[in-house]
Amino acid sequence: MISSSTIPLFMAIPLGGAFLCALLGKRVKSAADGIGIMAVVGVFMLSIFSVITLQATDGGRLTTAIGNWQAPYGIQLVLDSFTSFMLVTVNLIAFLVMIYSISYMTRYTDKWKFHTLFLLMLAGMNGVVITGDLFNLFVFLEVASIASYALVAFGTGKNELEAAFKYAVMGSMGSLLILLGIGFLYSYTSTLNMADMAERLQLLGDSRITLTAMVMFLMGFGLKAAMVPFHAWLPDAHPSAPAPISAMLSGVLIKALGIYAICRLLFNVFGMAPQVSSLLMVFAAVSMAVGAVLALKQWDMKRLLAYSSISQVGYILLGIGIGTPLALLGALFHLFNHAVFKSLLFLDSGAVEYATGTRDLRKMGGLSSRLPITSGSTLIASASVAGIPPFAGFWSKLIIILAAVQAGYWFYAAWAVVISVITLAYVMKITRYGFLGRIKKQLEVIVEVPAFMRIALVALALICLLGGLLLLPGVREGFLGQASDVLSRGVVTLSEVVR
Amino acid sequence: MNAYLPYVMCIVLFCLGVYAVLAKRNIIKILIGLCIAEYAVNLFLILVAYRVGGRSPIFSSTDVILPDVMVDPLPQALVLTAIVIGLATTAFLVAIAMRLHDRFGTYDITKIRELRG
Amino acid sequence: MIELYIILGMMIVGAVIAIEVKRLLPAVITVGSVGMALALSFLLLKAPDIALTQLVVEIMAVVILIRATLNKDVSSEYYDYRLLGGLIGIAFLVLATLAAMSAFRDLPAFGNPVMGVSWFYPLNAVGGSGATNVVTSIILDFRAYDTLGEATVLFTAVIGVLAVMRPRGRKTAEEEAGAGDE
Amino acid sequence: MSREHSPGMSVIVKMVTRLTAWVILLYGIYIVLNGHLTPGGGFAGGVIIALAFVHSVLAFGKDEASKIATKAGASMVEALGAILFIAIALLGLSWGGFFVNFLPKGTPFDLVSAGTIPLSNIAISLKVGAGLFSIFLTVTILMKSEEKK
Repeated sequence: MISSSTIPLFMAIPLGGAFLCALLGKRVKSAADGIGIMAVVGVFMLSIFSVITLQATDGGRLTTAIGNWQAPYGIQLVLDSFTSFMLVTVNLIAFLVMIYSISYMTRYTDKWKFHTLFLLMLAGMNGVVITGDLFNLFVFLEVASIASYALVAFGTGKNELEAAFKYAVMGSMGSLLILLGIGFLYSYTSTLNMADMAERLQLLGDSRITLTAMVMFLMGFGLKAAMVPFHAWLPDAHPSAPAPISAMLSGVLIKALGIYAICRLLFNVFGMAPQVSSLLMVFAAVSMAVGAVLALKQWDMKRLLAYSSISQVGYILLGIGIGTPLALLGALFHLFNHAVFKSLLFLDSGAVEYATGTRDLRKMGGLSSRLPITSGSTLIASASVAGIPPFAGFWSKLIIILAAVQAGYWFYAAWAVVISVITLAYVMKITRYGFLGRIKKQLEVIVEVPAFMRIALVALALICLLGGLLLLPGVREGFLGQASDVLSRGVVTLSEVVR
Repeated sequence: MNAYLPYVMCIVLFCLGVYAVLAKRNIIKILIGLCIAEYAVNLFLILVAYRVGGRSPIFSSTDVILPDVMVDPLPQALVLTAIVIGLATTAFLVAIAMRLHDRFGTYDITKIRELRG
Repeated sequence: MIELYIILGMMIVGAVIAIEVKRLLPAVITVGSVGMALALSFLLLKAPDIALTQLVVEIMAVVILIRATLNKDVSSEYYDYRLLGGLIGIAFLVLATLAAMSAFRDLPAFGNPVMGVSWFYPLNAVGGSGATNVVTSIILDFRAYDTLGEATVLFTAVIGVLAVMRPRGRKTAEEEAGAGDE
Repeated sequence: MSREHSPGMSVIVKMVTRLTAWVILLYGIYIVLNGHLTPGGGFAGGVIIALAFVHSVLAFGKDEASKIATKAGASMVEALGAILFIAIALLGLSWGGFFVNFLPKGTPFDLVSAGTIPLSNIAISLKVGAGLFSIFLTVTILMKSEEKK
């Protein structure tokens, strides 16, 4: 189904969709919706096929050289299991969010601009994930970032603009740090292809340049992933965006731009060094605690969820920091689960806002009687965040904690358990104040959200319920196992990639 | 140390930009800081590419230029991309800044935070 | 290379002035002049393509920035610092300079690039792509995919500016034809 | 509207602009077309072309200038440039891959040489020029609406 020459399509389909949206969307009313759905369905199908194709490919890797200029001279696109795992995650969420936003975005003016920017963001994320070239990664990271800045400000209200400005300034700072890191690495290794760079770095040995570049990448990509010292933009930006975009930002953008890039560089280019992994674990532990504790204090539902994202990203980073195959499996599984349940929760908060006009938990209450589907899916997602068995979130957290114990990091294991208790507390806050109890007088007139939004909510809730099945033997090896293998196998050199 | 002096000056420029972004209250000053930091990064890449006594990476029809005396052309291509990306970011940020002024009537970021409530 | 050092020094001085001057219009014009000095230094560093692009891009950026400062609170008479941010900024400045100074010793010395990969481009520019300008041959042939991304960035910025500049973001209740209460 | 009350700058500026805008435009086109031979190319040339229009908008005022260059026209040209560039990339697929330089290379130093590179340069210059010009127009229009308030 997928051959190596079709790899550029992952980026080209959403990009072409965006151009078409910009051309036709203004003139033909419903064109934007149609083009958006078609483009997203197209890439989603392709990414499913890519997983299947990679099972049958020996070496587990497909590559293509753009313009027939072989790596390291030209740009090389690499599709391996980790890439296709990310592609499935990103495009699954994008597909469901796109369905949701058909109804939701009717509240906003100029829908075609939303669709164009959404598709550009998707093209940027897919472009980051499929590339094998460091500078190309930076370019597509900028595409996705600028689209996301604009989408945060899409409501053009006071809060939106302020949040978008903060996000854009910090994000640009992060991008500049990444570019500076690329400059350092280029000057040292004199190549941009990641596999070639890995090979040359091994020959050159450790040096202060590698360390400096690594620190810059940690700061830059950590900023995109909202790791704790650099998280300040997230609690403003994610709640201010329209709900589908909050779901995309929290669900996949911070992972595709931040965590994916960190993983790829640390494991496959630099090779994980013990100092870096312990640094990463410290950052992760702080992220988990700060996010969870601050989430407890919030009354704004979306803001609470945004802080929760910081905390959950901490879990993923903890798994990556531990670095054993089991921990990586857990981290990637948690990444997938977090993408599903956090986007579901954000979509739910959007549905609540759509129905009631408020995000303040104090003004809600008893919504389960009026919004059965929204509240049902919220309960499922909350249970998954809190790590209640048998929901998917339980299994991934369990794996991370087990891996910490196995690797001898007793402190971090205990820490993760403590934080998951706090997680349970803030999740209870949403369900207790928002959905359970007696309904308020003025909320009795509300009705359930339109059909498109319900479809997306139900589908995501089903994935939350059934996500644990990905761990079954036979399924696990094909999807998660292979993806984490790419990381745990360590540095990938050019000779392996080209063969 | 002299061999690295341009790099050091470049990093000083970058830090000045970062300082302005972190320390200034006026939005336009923050944008200026970003511009300066971006200049520094572009400059760094071009400094990396320079070769003592090198020629520009352009062949001439009247003059024989051997490929091995040219400066490194690859970072120049990267910087070309980076400059345009920087312009796009700056233009977008200016648009947001003007909308902020439209809504809040000031460029002072702390006042904007207070007004936002 | 003394002229390079002079220009770099002038850029640093210009940057300090641009950051510290009280009024916004002079600040923007000064940053423009820093950009022009940057273009000049690119020319000295044998990068005429970049110098040209930097020059015209700088003009564009300054025009847009000046539009943003016209008729606005031009003089920033209030206390123009965020204390915490300022301290972090100074700390960053000192630390980064020190760290960079130690890291630079591992870099190849200024003026001696390694060119591990990029020897390929001058050798193959004329034969491979037919362009005599090696930089153009890289951005439009060897690494054209980057250029597609770059054009996309600009396109994104255009759509983003259009989206941000919409007079109203949300529809009013009437426009929405009675779907909920906004 | 009589000449004295027309928006924009003074008559001297307008007279000079009538000449210089064309010169700048011509220079931009030169830079674009010679991008594969001399310094410059699609980006620099595109920005210069955009600056020629910006120059005339600044001198004549928005209303006068919108007779020749509108936002709708700009977005049209931008889309045209994008589609041309994508088409060049996709046409390469039939010669073996995305972005393959499929046209004959010609003799070096000729204006028509280097295969698809001059075409890509033109596509990019259209895209960059129109894109930047529409950013400029959007930013300017907000200014006008603000002043009215």
